[in-house]
Amino acid sequence: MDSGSIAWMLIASALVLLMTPGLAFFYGGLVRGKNVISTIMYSFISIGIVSIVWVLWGYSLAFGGGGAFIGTFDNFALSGVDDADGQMFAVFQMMFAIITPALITGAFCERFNFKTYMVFLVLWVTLVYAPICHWVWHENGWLFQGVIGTEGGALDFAGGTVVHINAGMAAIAAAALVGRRRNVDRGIEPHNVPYVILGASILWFGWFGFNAGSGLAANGTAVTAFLVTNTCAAVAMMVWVILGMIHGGKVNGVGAASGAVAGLVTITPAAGFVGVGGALALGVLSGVFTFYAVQLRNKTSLDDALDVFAIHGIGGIVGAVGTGIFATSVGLIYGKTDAFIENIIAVLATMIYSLVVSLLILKILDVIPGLGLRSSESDEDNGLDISDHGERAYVADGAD
Amino acid sequence: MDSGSIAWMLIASALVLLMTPGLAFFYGGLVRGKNVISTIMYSFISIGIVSIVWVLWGYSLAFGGGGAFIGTFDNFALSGVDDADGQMFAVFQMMFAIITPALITGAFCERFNFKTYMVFLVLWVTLVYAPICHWVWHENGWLFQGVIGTEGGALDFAGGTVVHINAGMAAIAAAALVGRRRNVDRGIEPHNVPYVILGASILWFGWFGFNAGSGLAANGTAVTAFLVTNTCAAVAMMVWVILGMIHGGKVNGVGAASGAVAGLVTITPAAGFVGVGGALALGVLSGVFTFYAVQLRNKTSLDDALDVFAIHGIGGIVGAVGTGIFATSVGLIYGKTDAFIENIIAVLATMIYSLVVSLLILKILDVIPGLGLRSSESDEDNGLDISDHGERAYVADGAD
Amino acid sequence: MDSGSIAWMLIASALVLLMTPGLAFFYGGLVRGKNVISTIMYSFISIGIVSIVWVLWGYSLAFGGGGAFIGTFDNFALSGVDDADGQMFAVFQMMFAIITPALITGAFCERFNFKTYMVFLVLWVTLVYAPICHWVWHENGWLFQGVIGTEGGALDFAGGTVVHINAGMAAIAAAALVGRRRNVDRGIEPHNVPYVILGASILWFGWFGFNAGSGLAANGTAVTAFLVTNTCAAVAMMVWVILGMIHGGKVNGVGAASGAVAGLVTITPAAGFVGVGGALALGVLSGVFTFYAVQLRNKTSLDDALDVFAIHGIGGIVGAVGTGIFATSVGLIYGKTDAFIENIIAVLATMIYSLVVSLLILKILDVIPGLGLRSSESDEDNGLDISDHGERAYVADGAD
Amino acid sequence: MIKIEVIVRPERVNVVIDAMAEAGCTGFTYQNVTGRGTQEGIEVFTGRGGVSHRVAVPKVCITSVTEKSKQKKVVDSIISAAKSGDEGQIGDGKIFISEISDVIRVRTSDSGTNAL
Amino acid sequence: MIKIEVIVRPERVNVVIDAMAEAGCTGFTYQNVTGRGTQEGIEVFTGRGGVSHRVAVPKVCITSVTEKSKQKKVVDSIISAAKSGDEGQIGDGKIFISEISDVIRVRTSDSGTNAL
Amino acid sequence: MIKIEVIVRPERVNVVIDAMAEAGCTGFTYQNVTGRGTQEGIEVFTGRGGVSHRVAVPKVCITSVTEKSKQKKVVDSIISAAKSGDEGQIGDGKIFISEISDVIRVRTSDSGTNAL
Ligand SMILES: Nc1ncnc2c1ncn2[C@@H]1O[C@H](COP(=O)(O)OP(=O)(O)O)[C@@H](O)[C@H]1O
Ligand SMILES: Nc1ncnc2c1ncn2[C@@H]1O[C@H](COP(=O)(O)OP(=O)(O)O)[C@@H](O)[C@H]1O
Ligand SMILES: Nc1ncnc2c1ncn2[C@@H]1O[C@H](COP(=O)(O)OP(=O)(O)O)[C@@H](O)[C@H]1O
Repeated sequence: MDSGSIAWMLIASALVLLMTPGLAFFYGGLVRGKNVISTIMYSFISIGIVSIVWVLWGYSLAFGGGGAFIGTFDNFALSGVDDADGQMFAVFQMMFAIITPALITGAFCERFNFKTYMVFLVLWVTLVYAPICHWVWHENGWLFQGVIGTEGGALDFAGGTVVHINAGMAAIAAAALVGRRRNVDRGIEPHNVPYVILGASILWFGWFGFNAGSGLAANGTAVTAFLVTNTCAAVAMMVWVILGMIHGGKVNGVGAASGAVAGLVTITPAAGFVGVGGALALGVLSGVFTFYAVQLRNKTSLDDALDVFAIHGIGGIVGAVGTGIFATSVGLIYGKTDAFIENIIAVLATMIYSLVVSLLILKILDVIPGLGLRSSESDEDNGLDISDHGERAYVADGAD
Repeated sequence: MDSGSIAWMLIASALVLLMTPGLAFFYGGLVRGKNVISTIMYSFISIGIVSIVWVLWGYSLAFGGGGAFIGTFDNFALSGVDDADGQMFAVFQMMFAIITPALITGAFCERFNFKTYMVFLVLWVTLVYAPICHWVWHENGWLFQGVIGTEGGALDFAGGTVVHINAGMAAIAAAALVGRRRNVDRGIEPHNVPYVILGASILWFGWFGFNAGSGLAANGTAVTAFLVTNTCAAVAMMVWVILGMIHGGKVNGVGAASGAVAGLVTITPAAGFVGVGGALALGVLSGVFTFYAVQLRNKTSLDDALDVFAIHGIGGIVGAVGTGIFATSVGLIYGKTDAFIENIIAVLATMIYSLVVSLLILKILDVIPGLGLRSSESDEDNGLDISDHGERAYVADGAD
Repeated sequence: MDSGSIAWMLIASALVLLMTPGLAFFYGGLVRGKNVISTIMYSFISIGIVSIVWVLWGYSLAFGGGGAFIGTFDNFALSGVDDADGQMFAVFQMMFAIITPALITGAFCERFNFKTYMVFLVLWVTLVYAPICHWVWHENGWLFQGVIGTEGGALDFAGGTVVHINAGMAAIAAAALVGRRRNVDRGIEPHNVPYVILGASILWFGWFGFNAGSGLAANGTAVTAFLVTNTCAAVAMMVWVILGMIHGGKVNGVGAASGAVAGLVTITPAAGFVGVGGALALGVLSGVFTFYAVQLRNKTSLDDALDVFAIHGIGGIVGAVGTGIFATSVGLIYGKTDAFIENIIAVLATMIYSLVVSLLILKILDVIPGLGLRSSESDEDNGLDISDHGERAYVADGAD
Repeated sequence: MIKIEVIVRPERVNVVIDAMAEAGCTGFTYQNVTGRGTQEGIEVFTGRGGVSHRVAVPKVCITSVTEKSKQKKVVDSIISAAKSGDEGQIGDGKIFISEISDVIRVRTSDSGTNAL
Repeated sequence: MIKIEVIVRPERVNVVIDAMAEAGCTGFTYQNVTGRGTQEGIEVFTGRGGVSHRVAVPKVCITSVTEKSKQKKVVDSIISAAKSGDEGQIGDGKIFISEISDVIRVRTSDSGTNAL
Repeated sequence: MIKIEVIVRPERVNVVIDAMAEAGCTGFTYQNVTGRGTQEGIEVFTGRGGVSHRVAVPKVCITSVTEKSKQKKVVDSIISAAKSGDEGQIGDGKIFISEISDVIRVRTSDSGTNAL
């Protein structure tokens, strides 16, 4: 890597790290005030725990050689990862491993036991994230290699499958097993809309590192990835705004922020492969699919509290399939089918593996004495901030 | 562009994008709590709408060839803008087009109809921003070419005329036409000072991309621009602090933040052209002029709610004229007059065009059935958050 | 510097600037709501004042030639600092000079007279920061040269002594002289935990610029510094979380954030000199030492309100001594003793000089008529936001 | 002396206070509350296009202690200031009157009507 | 008519309001307050592993004005909704009853029990 | 039993509560309010060097229900704790006394003075 690319990858890595606190505020603003510390901490603690897991064995399992399905322990504690290129790649990828499980927490917030969650983080990154990352992004991975053709495998520029679909499926598993929130039927309003927009803005800002950094160089691909990222996010945001106006007559701030995030999710796998036209198309598709996915989910009994599946799962699927359609030269619209099929296989493989193994991990954690998924009723009523963290988010009783 | 410059322009673009949410919080903290979502959304939605307008035709009208006054539609949807340099420039410039109309919203917040505003965004970027941008920054533009001499035209390094004076004049137009807020005479306190300082800090941070990125390269000019940007902002901030202490006896946090923003505005046109000495001088001038401009405006009946004209208009004029005075080698203090005169012409041209066309656009929007500039009395009393966005910013009634 | 390194140093400088508002929110969230503007302003005003001091004479005293103890006035107003490398270095170092005195304010917040503080900033940067900076980082500085050997002096990659130990000792001086807060024994809860985590996150993000920028180039050292910075912070954070669970049974959000900051402090002097193993070891040591330092301080009568000495002083000492132990090739564990001894000398010299001169400055300010360290009782009871700044942080009485 | 407690829509606070001052009230204390009358609650957006039913809504409670003789005048002026349109609307508010046995001004130790 | 003021734990607000509605109350106003009874306060974390003693804790005060005849029924239903477990716990709350001399509905100018 | 409602400057809350406890009050509930007495309001900075007139200012309302017999002692101790200097200042606050017909402790169902 030349110094320009190192400069870009350093800052891109910092940007992706910042996305996790951004997510913390995006999610934190959407919950009730008595659970805001808890919701923020689900994300924040991931920086602590997953950084350690990744440095010790996560990177090695994902990228430390190995076969079609999993890496090795050869790079335990990053031993052997000594040059600038290798360390830079390990650092950049670490930031992805940090945010992915944090995304899941939107499904189970306001009622998930924090201690159990900390154990879940270790297991999930090890058993779900690292393998799928290896499949898709390591040169030996079976999805990277491809299943049907000889021209290489699935196209996932910055993590449509590895990050978003993966998190979206784990979200379904978690929401289903932890059960609905008490009182959710009374209707829960976001307690701090400025935080939601602050979080979405930090996510948008950081996403430039996420997508434009995924080419690992400061070059034309990075510039295009930057441009299409912004374009798709803007379009999906406006689709949400327009659909929100049609259905509710008002320009919902939370809706605009959600649409932007959905657009960012969708362009993620496509960012290095499509142009402005593809970004516009994906933005429209992303907005429509994710908006109605949220409306549909509202009709089910699944309490995926912050609609992780609708936004990240559906948004990611639209992006991954859309990449197979719009990818310059190799997409469906260019008359090629290989990439399209490979991407569908990758989507399905990720969905199944993530759902099944996430369910397994959660089931086991649920029965381990002293852990268990669900907070007690009184802890939930009191709010997890007091119950699990011993803190009140906002103290305003004016005394002293 | 080499990889170092691409790296810098990627992050500079991201920084300038982040300024818009920064502005959202700067403005959002200054208004009453019942209008904070509305005020934040005026800025946030600009990212969605202007990104699309810019990609589709805005860039093309500003930079797609053309004559002295306006570009073409040749680069519609950025067709023909394919290489890294071209796309990078289009992206960087997009971020400027996003924040400029957002600046205006400080003038009319707390009472401007949100739907009308969305239409205004499209029209204003197309009919006001793109032309002035073309005049000043496109090589064929009449102000870029210069009016009086042969040595080139107005000097506007990063947008003193295009961005700040332009927004400041549109602010006057909007504040005048929309009218004074109900109850403004009771005195309105900023509802959240930490947000004001958070916003100002993000603006300062992002402004390094704005100014030091405007040379389009990671080189000595960028470094100097960075240095003088910080210096001028610091000086203007302290001038506001000192004047505030003289007039009120206290160190007003909102005043310090406002002074910093004023200094950042003033150095914008000058950033690539002056040294530390010029930055110190401009900082003092900026602080004094903008501070007293706010005091004077308070005495008028114009309800430019967050003093967009005083800060951005006057601050920009001081900067643009000051560039003609202090610019290394070509400024008045070096005995040259061309740049000084060209800059004064550019200031006047921008002021007149922006004021007239903004007034026209707003007048037309005011009479279109279903639109109209002003929220209804009850919407304004209820707060625009509920009325236009159906949301409450802060929910703290402790239930559930 | 090539363009890649310029790109990196531009953004690294911007990142370090952003740390000061980050600190403002970290500290601001920890105090009571009636002092949040005051606490934020202690940091924010440092950007204004120290930028000016640094540009005028601070840089020159620290880096403008000179002998073993202090620079000169040769580079007054940065005259003679004209090339990109020189200006870049002056800018990057400026950001360090801004944040260091802001760190101290955690010790005396909620009761320190703001006007006195503004004078303190000027004096302290001139008389304490610039000299120590010269000793450690200027090639003529006595600690840079080394005391005992011939192989060069103390190793302080990014400011363990210059920034953190220095601020930590001044914090003791200030807390001791200003005295305990009224009512502190009733127990003071942080008024806004989300701000604490927002601040800590911004600090973490900015610290990548702080540490990975301190090699002044986009190269392998920067990458390693980035990696070990993140690793050490993550480990120290988890040590605090675990110790907090052992002592209190809950995962304290403020504790996690504090642990992260402690880890970032500790890795600062070591960042360019250690590998992943060293970072893991330093993270554990940092977490344990700083956590128990806070507990011990709680048992004393010293009201170092936000534990600046425990976090920055002790964290910095662990880092500086630890650098002597773990530094690749030259540390104690490689059988060398020179670096270890030089670092201990540097730690002691910094501690003594900072404590003594800070005490002197504060003592003098305390007796100057019209200044004085301590706010009046009624100002303190009313809250410094109203008393010193004439503002309320949050206005929510719903009127108008 | 009587205590008049009025629950009104937040956007009416200033108008109602002005009207009460006009009618002779000399002091006021108000605070944000959440309330629910016979009205059935309102529909609110829950962020993402969904609609939810909120039973209680934000209100402001204004308290003023005044002489019993002013009761009718004050109540009438409150009604005209707080009522939405001629017909009034659900959610316009309630006025509660109760007896106060004593009032003391801290500054002067005055009590009874002298302290109002 | 009487005014019933209930101080309860914040997490019980909805349950208590539902119980009161069941027992015949037609309107409610509630707000966040901070309180301290004979309980000695609670221990809270002060951020960094330290423990501090907090004498007052967050509560919610629910106010409902209703007919005097409903007093017993309403009080009983509040007690069963607000009490923690069978034994009750310190901090469960208090109920204060006072007389209200008049109630006026702003919308209709109805007064007395018609306005409830 | 009586209800004592005291409006004080926010910075005096703890001192006043301590004084009331000393004088025999056993429980307290307080909340942030905004108020306006005969004082004419205060001048506040509106952010950017401008000065504006604020008619109402932040206060805290402390409520304590106690035996009627303690009224005088409690009121006296409140006055001495809440008054600024010897002369007192505008804005020092007001005390309102009213009758309470019953008090019930949720935990034990005790009522009357036993519940205080
Ligand atoms: N019986 C009551 N007790 C306490 N508060 C009440 C009562 N009735 C109404 N309120 C308060 O007054 C507010 C306005 O009542 P409103 O909906 O206008 O009553 P109505 O529907 O009877 O006209 C409610 O939100 C509530 O805060
Ligand atoms: N005498 C009183 N006056 C005012 N409020 C009171 C009084 N006693 C209790 N409270 C309020 O009721 C709340 C709950 O009281 P609680 O601790 O349950 O009382 P107890 O310990 O007597 O059972 C307190 O936090 C306080 O807000
Ligand atoms: N008549 C009243 N009714 C309700 N609240 C009052 C009344 N008079 C005063 N207050 C409250 O008491 C607070 C302090 O009053 P203050 O200004 O000290 O009264 P004064 O000027 O008569 O001494 C006011 O801010 C207001 O909240």
